[in-house]
Amino acid sequence: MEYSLYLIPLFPLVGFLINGLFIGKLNKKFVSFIACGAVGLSFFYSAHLFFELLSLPAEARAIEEILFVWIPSGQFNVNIGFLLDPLSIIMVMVVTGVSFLIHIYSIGYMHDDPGFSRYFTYLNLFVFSMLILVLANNYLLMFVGWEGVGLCSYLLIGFWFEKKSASDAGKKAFIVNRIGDFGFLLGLFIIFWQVGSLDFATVFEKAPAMFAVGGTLITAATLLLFLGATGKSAQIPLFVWLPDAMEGPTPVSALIHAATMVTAGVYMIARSNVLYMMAPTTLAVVAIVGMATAFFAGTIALAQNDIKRVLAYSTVSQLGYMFVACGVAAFGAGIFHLMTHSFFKALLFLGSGSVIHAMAGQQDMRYMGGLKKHLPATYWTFMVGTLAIAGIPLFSGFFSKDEILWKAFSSQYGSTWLWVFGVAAAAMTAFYMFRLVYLTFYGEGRMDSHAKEHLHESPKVMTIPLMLLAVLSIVGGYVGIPHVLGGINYFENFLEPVLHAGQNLPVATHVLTSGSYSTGTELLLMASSVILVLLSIILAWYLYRKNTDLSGKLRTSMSGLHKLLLGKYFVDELYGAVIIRPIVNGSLFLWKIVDVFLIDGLINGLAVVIGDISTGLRTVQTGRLRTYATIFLAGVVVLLLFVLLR
Amino acid sequence: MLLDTVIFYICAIFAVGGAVMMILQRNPVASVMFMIVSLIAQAVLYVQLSALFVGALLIIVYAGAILVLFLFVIMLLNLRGERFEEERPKLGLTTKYGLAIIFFFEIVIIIKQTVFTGSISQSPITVASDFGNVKPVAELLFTKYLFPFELTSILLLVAIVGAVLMAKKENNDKGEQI
Amino acid sequence: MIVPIEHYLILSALLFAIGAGGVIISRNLIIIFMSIELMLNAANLSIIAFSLMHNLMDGHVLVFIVMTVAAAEAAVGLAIIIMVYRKRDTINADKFNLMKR
Amino acid sequence: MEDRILTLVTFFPLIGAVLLLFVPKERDDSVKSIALIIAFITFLFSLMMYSMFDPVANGMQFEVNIPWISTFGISYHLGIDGISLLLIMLTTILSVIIMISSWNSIKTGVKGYFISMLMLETGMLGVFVSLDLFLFYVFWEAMLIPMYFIIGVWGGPRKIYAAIKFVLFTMFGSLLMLVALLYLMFMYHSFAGEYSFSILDLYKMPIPLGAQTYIFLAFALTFAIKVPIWPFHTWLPDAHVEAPTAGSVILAGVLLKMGTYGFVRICLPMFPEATLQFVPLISILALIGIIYGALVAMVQRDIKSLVAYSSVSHLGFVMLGMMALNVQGLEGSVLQMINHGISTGALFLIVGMLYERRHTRMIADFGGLAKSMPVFSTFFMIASLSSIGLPLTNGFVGEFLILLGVYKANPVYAIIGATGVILAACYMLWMLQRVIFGKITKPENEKLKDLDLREKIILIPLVILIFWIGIYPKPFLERIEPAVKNIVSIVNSSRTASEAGMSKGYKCVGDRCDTHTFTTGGK
Repeated sequence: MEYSLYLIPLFPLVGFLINGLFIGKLNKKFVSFIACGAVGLSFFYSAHLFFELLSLPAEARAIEEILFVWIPSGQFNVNIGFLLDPLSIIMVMVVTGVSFLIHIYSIGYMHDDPGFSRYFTYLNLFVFSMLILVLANNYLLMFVGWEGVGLCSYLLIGFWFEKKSASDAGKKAFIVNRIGDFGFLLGLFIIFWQVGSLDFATVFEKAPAMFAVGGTLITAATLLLFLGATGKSAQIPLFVWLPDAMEGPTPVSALIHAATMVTAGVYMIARSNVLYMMAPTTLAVVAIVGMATAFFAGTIALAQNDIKRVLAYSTVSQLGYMFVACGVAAFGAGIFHLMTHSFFKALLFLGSGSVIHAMAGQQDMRYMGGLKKHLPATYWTFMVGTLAIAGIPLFSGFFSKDEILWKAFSSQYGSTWLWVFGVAAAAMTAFYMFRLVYLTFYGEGRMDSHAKEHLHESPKVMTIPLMLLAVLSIVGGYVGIPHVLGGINYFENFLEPVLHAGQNLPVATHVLTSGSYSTGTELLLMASSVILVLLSIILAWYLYRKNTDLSGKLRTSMSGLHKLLLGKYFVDELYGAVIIRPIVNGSLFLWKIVDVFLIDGLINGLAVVIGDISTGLRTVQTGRLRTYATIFLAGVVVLLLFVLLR
Repeated sequence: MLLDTVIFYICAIFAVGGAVMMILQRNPVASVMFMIVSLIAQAVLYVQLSALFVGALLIIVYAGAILVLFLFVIMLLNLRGERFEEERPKLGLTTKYGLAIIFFFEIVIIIKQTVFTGSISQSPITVASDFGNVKPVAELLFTKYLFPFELTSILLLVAIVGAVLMAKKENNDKGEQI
Repeated sequence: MIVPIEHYLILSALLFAIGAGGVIISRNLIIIFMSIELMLNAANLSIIAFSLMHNLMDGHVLVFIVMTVAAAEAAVGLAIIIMVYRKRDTINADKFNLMKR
Repeated sequence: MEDRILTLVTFFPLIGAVLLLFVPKERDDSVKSIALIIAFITFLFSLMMYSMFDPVANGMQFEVNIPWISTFGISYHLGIDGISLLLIMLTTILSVIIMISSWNSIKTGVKGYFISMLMLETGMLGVFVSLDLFLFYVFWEAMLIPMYFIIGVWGGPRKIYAAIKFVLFTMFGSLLMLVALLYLMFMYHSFAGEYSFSILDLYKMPIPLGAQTYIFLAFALTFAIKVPIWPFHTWLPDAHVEAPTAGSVILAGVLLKMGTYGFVRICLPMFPEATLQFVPLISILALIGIIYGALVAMVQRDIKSLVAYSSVSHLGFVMLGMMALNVQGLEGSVLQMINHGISTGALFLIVGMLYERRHTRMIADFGGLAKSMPVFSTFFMIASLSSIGLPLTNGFVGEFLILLGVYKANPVYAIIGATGVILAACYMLWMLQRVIFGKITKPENEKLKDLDLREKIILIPLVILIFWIGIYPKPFLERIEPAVKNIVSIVNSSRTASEAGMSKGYKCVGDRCDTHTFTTGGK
């Protein structure tokens, strides 16, 4: 049966081409119609395919369609081909769905921007690249999408290129991502030369035979792929670009830097679950890095004043959770959190966008406050998102986060420490999110009077996507109610065929059967985390609502710590001093000293030496006839002597 | 025959003496005169070597025409006894004489080693009675060597044209400084 | 023919050496020039001697041609001397060192 | 037609140059139009050749072999395989483009300029079609002369220095090549009893390892200077900065490829054992070139010298891939030669357009051009992204194949080489950021005119090629593949032979070698 998978990315590509080639010649209505229409078509088509897929038996839910041969070279052969299976359809649905809503939101948000059509052009290109990433049937095509979304991220972060900080941030994002891509590429080389193919199907089928479980090669390959993931998904040590990426327009932050692109790393690891299951060392690294990032980014978010930066660090932190899930071999939980996170984080970002829109570009929370009555729709939807991310029961974040925490505790690869740090990070999440809410929506307005007059609720085109996302943030979790709460985890059952292969490896047989813990333990852990979250919400309420002086005092009494957190642990400065400056200075040295002085000097010196020798020899040329004649005669004499004495 | 030997030595002395005197003179006119002496002595030697025609040419063309041309130029430029101020030459005179002498001996040794190793020179050479006369030489010139002979005429023509052109006094003196 | 050919050749060598010496010793362009003529003559002498030795008159033709060349050379060379004298008012060979740059 | 097409393509520009001699030099416009038409017809001929080329055939095609100086076995021997085919196409396309690009920028000595350009085209094409070493050498040297004039007459302020440096560097190398060439000739004579300069004949000759090493070094040095491999690269930035735009385009696009082409055509198959010996050395030099070129490019202040140093880096990739000596590496290397010609050519053209408007190339003099010149900035961005090897542009396919092949040969080289990919992004994006992004700080940049039709016509074909090779490189790769496989099998057979304690020669009997000889004569 023909599914025409290529249609899914084709729509945004066409949108991109139309808007891109006729840039500046189309009016805004048409541009937005084309852009949103393209993504909408993709969404509806993928929804259609989703139901087609559901109608198939679980084992047959993997459709592969090959368009044409891309790079043939000797035994190396890579196609442009697409793979639709439960994992990719979920990603496609999330990507197109969230993108569609954000496209619509952007019509309102970007309405007065002179780069309106450029914005939608980039946005469509992004959706196209992202769809290539998730639909690819081989690693190399995935890499195309991988770099493609990096490019779009670069373009969109630097969208307001006249602002130096914006174009700096774009460049930084691209280069940091490139460092990750470097690892990704090398990982591909190992896989190809070991397995002889880059197609997912072939690789996953042959890998168990070609790699030794836990061997150096598979560990190296998976670690290198993970390096790529840390770049794309902003994990330690490559997370530095994501907070800066907030220089881009807010819908972009919502779409690319929260909901879709940054989750590509998680998707890639879930996709490669077979490989990762064979490398326990890597899994441990993934879990530790993920948890460290979750915790570390959470602490930074505690002290930030910029509304978008708080959300950015929160994204980094939440991505850390997803990696923890992958690291403890609970790929399904990771993808589940990925999905719910993309709903509520998109919602939060768009909500903050609505706030910023109302505040005429002001992003500093210290100048906000009391916005609840001015922006009711924004407030309510934002609140839903906050509750979801904080992990309050009945909201989607609760189910997914709890699943991860449980797996971190119970899985063969998990440990109590992972759980402890996870809960601590969850508590911090609740704290900084409610700090944000209280500072923004409650209390007295701290903005100047001019800004106060400007306050207004956003137009419908912006609030309706907010509401839809709010609904999703609530119901999104109910597809994966854990067994312990009496639900059926539809979500993981659906994903099972894809993740099945990895979990059926000999090394991992007892991962799923982690039944050594009683349901009571699970419920206890669940309850304790919820209680901790509630406590930290109360703390936030106390510090930022009830007794605002105390928070100031706290800040001064712990000014060192506060500075450290506000300065984001000075990681950027560290990288600057340790990596960037030596490279730039070294390059100047290479240019000025090695190139110009040494190599050119050597060559010019050679020329000078030859010149000097010639000058010396020139004195023989007296210009006098008789000298020449004498030398001539002497030459003849010597020559004859030579002949005679021979 | 003794007479031949005597004539040879007398002519040789004159030829060499003339040559030496020629290069040692300051006055170019005297130089030319000594050169003529040397040439006449050489012409006699030519005749002794049965080269009548060439010997005659030597007197007529060299002594008679070329050296007269030299004399003419010397007179024209009024060069008599021009004193050249002494400059310290880079290579001393002794070295130069030495060079010339060594050169001479080298040639002699080569002649000794290569040309006359046998007794050819000792045996009297019998040649045709008209060897070197005008007629046989002319026959050669106009038959076997006709083409080189004609070429010499072209050479002379070119030389004449060149000499005329160069020696012509330039009215407007724009030529480069020599 | 009692005088051995060898003697003629040595005489010719002597004349040639004197000519060569003249070229390097004399300052006067004209004398240098005559020395060159002398060297040509010395060569001629040996050619004549060889010619007799081999009983071939071709050598005479060669001498004839050499003389022609000498004549042409004298004509052109003297023309050059005249021109040089006009420009520089001297025929001291040491004065001409424009080649030194 | 089959046997004449190569001669036609090669010498048509020269005919055009002769034709131009008869055009009065005041009539600039007709000079330009005639040159353009000639270049375009040459391009059409090469297209015809491309369509006649049999992609699956093994060996040389369109071969011509006419004795020239038969005493020394020198013949007029032409023929192409997939590698030369693509390079010829690149040359003819770039030639058309530079004719258009020079339309307004050359103001003095128009006639001489276009004649030089056409002569240069013949020289370059000649190098790629020659199958006779002597003919190769003649074309190799002949192409120096017009290039010398192009840099030395129509160049920038330090043009004389740059032109002399360029010629001296190249001459130095080619003299070594001449010596090696003569040595080969005599060696072939004692081997086969007759003289021959034919490359195909020389492939079959066994050369003792000692001699092979020296001849290889002589050839390799020649080509290394041309490529240029670090540390012989210092002529390149000077030549690029001083040359007129079209000169830079041709220099980067085609001339540098002559060095790498020389390696592929001569060094690898003719001296396989010596090549194997020098693989580590050349690979390490290539790696140094990649990193070094990128680092130095990062701190350049002049856009053109930045692009020039980036060429050093890119050519390092080409050499690295070649030294992998496997199908992927070599194929990537050949494809990357084409890619570099296209993307760096485009970059030089773009810099030239900027220079025509502002008469400066200093990065510090620009900023915010995306605002005043959006179309220009888009093209600039595309060319830069292709240069840093973004997927779906041509640079990616080449670099990926190179690194894939190199990884097979030596993973450490691949890891070090891949850092070049990061550095490429650093210097290109940093430059882009300072040139087209940011606020307009200089008032001169506010009123800059965006690209006109002529300039768009120049760039659009290159952009199409960038994406074509990036998205559907199969037509190119499949044409390269037979030739590359031949070379790889020659080198590998000598590798196995030398491992078994034998040299290439002992496997050959008379002039018949076993399976790995080039079959002559196309279909």
